[in-house]
Amino acid sequence: MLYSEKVMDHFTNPRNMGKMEDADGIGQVGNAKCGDIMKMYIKVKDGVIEDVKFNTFGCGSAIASSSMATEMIKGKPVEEALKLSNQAVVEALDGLPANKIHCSVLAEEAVQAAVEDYYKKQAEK
Amino acid sequence: MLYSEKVMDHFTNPRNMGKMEDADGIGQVGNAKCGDIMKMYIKVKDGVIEDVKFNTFGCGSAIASSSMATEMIKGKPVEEALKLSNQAVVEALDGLPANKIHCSVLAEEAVQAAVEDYYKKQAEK
Amino acid sequence: MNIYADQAATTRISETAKKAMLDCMDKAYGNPSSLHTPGQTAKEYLEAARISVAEQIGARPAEIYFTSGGSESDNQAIFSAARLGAMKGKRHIVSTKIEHHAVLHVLKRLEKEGFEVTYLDVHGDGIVRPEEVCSAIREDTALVSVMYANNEIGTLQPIREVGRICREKKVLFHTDAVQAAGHVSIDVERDSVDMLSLSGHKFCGPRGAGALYVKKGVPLLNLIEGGAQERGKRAGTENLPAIVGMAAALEESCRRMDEDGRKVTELRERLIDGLLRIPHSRLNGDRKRRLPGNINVCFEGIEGESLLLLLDARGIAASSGSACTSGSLDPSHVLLALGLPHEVAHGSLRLTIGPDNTAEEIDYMVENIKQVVEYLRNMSPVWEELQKGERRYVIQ
Amino acid sequence: MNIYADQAATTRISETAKKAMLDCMDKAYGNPSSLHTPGQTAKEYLEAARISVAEQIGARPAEIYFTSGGSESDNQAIFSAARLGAMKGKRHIVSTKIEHHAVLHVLKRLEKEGFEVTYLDVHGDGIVRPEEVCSAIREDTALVSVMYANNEIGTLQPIREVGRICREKKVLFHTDAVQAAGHVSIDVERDSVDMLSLSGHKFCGPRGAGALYVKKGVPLLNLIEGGAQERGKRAGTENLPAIVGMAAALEESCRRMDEDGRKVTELRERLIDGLLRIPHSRLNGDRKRRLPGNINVCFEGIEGESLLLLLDARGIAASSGSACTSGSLDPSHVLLALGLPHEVAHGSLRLTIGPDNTAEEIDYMVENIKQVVEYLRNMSPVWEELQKGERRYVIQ
Ligand SMILES: Cc1ncc(COP(=O)(O)O)c(C=O)c1O
Ligand SMILES: Cc1ncc(COP(=O)(O)O)c(C=O)c1O
Repeated sequence: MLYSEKVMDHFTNPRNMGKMEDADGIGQVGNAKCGDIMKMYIKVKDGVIEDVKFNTFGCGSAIASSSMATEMIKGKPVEEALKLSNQAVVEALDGLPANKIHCSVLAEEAVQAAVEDYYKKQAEK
Repeated sequence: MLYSEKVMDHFTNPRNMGKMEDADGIGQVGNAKCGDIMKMYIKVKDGVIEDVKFNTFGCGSAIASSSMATEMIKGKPVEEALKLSNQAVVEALDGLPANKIHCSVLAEEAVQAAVEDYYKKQAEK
Repeated sequence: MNIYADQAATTRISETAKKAMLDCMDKAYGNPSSLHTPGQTAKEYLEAARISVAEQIGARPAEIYFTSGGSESDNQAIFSAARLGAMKGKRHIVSTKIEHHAVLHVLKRLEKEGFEVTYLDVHGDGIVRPEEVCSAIREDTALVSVMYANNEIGTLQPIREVGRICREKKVLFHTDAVQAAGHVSIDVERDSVDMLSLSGHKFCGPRGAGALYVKKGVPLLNLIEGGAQERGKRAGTENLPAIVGMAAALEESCRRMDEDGRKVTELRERLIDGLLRIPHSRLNGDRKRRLPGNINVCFEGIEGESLLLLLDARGIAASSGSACTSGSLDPSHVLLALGLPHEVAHGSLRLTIGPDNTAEEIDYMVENIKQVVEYLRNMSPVWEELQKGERRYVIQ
Repeated sequence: MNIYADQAATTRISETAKKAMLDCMDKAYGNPSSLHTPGQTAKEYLEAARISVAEQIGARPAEIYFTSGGSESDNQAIFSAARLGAMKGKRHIVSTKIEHHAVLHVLKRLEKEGFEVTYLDVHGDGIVRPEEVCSAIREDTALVSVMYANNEIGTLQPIREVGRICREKKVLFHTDAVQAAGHVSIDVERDSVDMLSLSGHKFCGPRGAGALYVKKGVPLLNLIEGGAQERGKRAGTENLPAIVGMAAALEESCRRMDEDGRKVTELRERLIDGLLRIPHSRLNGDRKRRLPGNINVCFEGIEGESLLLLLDARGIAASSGSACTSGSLDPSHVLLALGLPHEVAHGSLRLTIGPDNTAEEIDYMVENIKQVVEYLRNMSPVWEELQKGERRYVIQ
C-alpha cells in the first residue's frame, strides 16, 4: 500500500475533524495552489490545550497528518504543543512516503500558527 | 515457412543427386568460403542432355536450386540448357527468399559451366 | 460494489486476448528467427499478427513494427524523426501542451540537445486548432506530433485535418494513438499519418506489446540496436504471446467499436449528467469530441487524491490529475493547459469506463462521488472560504 | 520424436511461470502507478518480483530495473555508460569479439559517434583473458563490457577476475548475463559487477521481460523517456504479468540450478562424445568452461542450414552459425573469432538443451546427426575434394 495502516486509519477516520466556533487560537497554513491548506483551532484552559479541531484541504497524508497532530497536542500544555515536530508526526503515523513529508511539516506549522494566534490574542486581551 | 513447398520437396528429395563417372561435361561454381559450391555433370547424346547429376555444398535453397535446374535441363538440347535463367529456376521453385536468390544464380552458372566444359571437351576431340 | 473505472490507466485483459496468448505459448514456443519448425510456426504467428494489426488501422503489414508498448513507440518515432531531421538541418518540432509524458519528455530531451519545440495551445476545450498547427510549421520543422486522443480529458484531436496540412506542407506527422486505438476509428491513409503509436493494454490486450506504424518510404532509426528482428528496426526476441494477444484484442475492439462505442457513450453521458448535478463541478474537455469512455470533472474546494482514496474505500477505482498522485508539485499539465487555476486542477477526478461497466455502476458512482465530495468539502477550509465569500468560485 | 534443442534461442515457458502470469493477470490487473487498490495490488506484485529477482543475483531490490528484455537492457547499460563517460572525456570501451549483437551493434553505433572500442580476442577456446582486459583498459576507458556466457558456443567468461580488475582500475563493468542467468551462479557482489543484463525467456520465463541490474551509486540514463516508472529510469506501463513470470522462473531455475546443472551437463557430455565420434568434427569452445546445456560442433565439408533443415525434418530443432541462417554473407562472428576458416564455420551446429531433455533424445540426436552428416557429405563437392586429397582437412 501507498500509506501505512496508521495513515489510512487517520485518513478515513480523522480525529478532531471540524470547525470550532469559540476557538482561542486559529492557525491556517499552506495554500490551495500547492494543493494543501490546513486550518487548526485550539481551545486553551489554564495553559493546556483542552480541545482542538482541524479542517484540511489536501491529500490523504495531509488529512492524516492533521488528524494525528491534533491527537498529539490535545491535553498538552501549549508550550509542549509548540515543540511538536514533523518527525514526531511522521513517526506516529508509521511513516509517510518521501514525497509526502511536506504534509507533516504543514501539520507542525499549523499547530504553531494556532498557538501563536492564541498567544497574540492573549496579549491583546 | 521459410521455403515454399517446392523448395522443400527438392531439398529433401533432390532429383539427379550424385556423381557421374563418365560425364561429357562437368561444371563447378561458387566457393566454400561463401558457403555454396555446386558441381554439375552432364551426359550428352546427339546434342541433347541425356543425363545430369549434381553435388552441392550449401544451404537448402542451394540444394533445391541445383535439383530443380537438373530437372529443367534433362532431355533438353544443350543450347536450350544454356538459356536456363536463374529467374526460371526461382519461378519453378515457387519463389525463393530475397537473400537466397544468389543460389538460383549459382545453379544457372553451374549449368553454363557444365555445358561450356562439354563444348570445350568436344572441341578438344 | 467493485467498479474498475480506470481503464485509461490500463484495461483488464480480455478472455479473447488471454486465450490467444496461451495458445501462442503452447503452439508457437519457438523463436521466430529460428529456421526449424517451431521457429517458423512462431514466425507465422508473428506475421499473422502483423497483418491483423495493419488491417485495423488501414496500414500494410510491412508498415507495422512491434515494440514493447506505447512509450517505446513514441520514443522511437520522435527520436528517429528528430535525428533524421537534424541531418537535414531541421531542428524544429510542433507538438501540443497536452501530450503524454512519453512524448513530452522526449521533446524536453531534444530541447536540451538544441531542438526548438512549439507547444500548441488547446484552448478551453482541450482541442488543438488545425490552423494553428499550420501556422506553426516552419521551413525547418522536422516533425509534427499531435496525439489522437488525450489520456486525461479524452479529447479527440482533429487528426485528419492536421494530417492533411502536414501532407500539404510535406512535414512528417506522428500521432500518439495509444488512447484512441480500438476505441475510435483510425485509418492511416484517411488520416494522412506518417507514424502512429499504439499500446496493447489500452484496448484489453496484454501489457508489454505495442506497435509503431511507419508509412512506407519514411525512414526509421532504431531505438534498440541488436538482432535483425522487425526488419532490423527493433532488436530483441519478439514478445510473441503479447503481440498475438494484442492483435486479437485490437481485432475484437475494432469489430465491436460501433456497438461498444454507443453503449459506452451512453454510460458516459449518464455519468456526466449525474456528476454535473453536484454544485460547482465542471467537465474538463469538450463534451462531444471525446473518447466514449472518458469523464474528467473538477470539484471546487477539494483535493483529488483524498477523493480518490475515499472512492477506493467504496470500491471505485478512479484517477486524478491532482499533483499528489504524481509525486510532483504541480497538478496535471493537461488541466493547466485548459486554463484551470492550480487549486481547481487539484480537485479533478478521471473516470474511464468500458463496455463491461453497467448503468447500475454508473448510478452507484454518481451517488458515492456526491457523498464523498460533500464530506471532503465539509472538512475543507477552502470550501469554507468559498461559501463565506472570502474566496471567489472559479466554477460557477 | 520431437526434440527441442534450441533453448538458447528461447525456452518454452515453464508451468510455474505461466501460472504466475495468469495469477497476475487475474489479481493484479491494475496499473502499478495507480493509487487505488487494484493499482496498489499491482504495485505489490511488482515490488515482490523485484525483491525476488534481486535475491537471485545477490543484488538489492533498488538496484533492479525491469525492461522489455535482454537487448533493451544491453542497449540502456552501454549507451548510458558511454554517454556519461563522454561527459568526462572518456570515449574508449573495452569489449570482446564474441558479444551478442545487442552489444556489438550498440558499440558499432558508438564507434560511428567517435568512440573507440577495443574488441578483445577469445583465442581458440572462446574465452577472454583477464590480463588482456587489464592491459586494454586506458585512462579514458568509460566501460568494460564482457558477456557472462556466450550464446553460440556457451563459453563462460572469467567474470569474477574481470570484475576485480575493473573494480581495481575504477572502470565501470557491464556484463551481458542473458545466457548465464538461471543456468550458472551469479552474484553481483562476488563478481564485482556494476551493470548486468538478463532476459526472462532464456530461463523458462516469458518473453517480453528483462532486467538491468545497476549497482547503487552508478548513474543511469534513460533509453525510453516518459512516465516515472522504474524510479524514472524506464518509462512505460510495466509488463507486470511477464515481470512476475520472469521472477518466478528465475527463482525456480536458481533453486534447481545445482541439480539441473549436473543432469544437463551429463547429457551434454554424452551428446558431445557421440558427435565427436563423427570423423572430422570438432567441438567449438572450451569443453569444461561452458554452459551446462551448450553443444556447438563443426562438421567439415557440409553447410549448416541444410543440416539444420534435415534435422528439423527428423524432429530435431537446432541452430547453426552458418551464414545462410542469418541472411548475411559471413558465418557467425563468434566462430570466426575462434579462428575457424569460413568454410568450416559454415558447417556448425548448435544444440542447446535443458533438464527436460532425456538421454533417449540425446541418443536419437547422435544417431540422426550422424546419418544426416553422412548424407550431406555424400552430396558435397567439398567433401569429395577433401577425400580425394584435393583440399586439406581443417579438422583432423
Ligand atoms: C547473450 C545474449 N545477449 C542478449 C540477447 C538479447 O536478448 P533478447 O532477445 O531477450 O532481447 C540474447 C538473446 O537473444 C543473448 O543470447
Ligand atoms: C496517450 C498515451 N501515450 C503513451 C502512453 C504510454 O503507453 P505505455 O504505458 O503502454 O508505454 C500512454 C499510457 O500510459 C498514453 O495514454
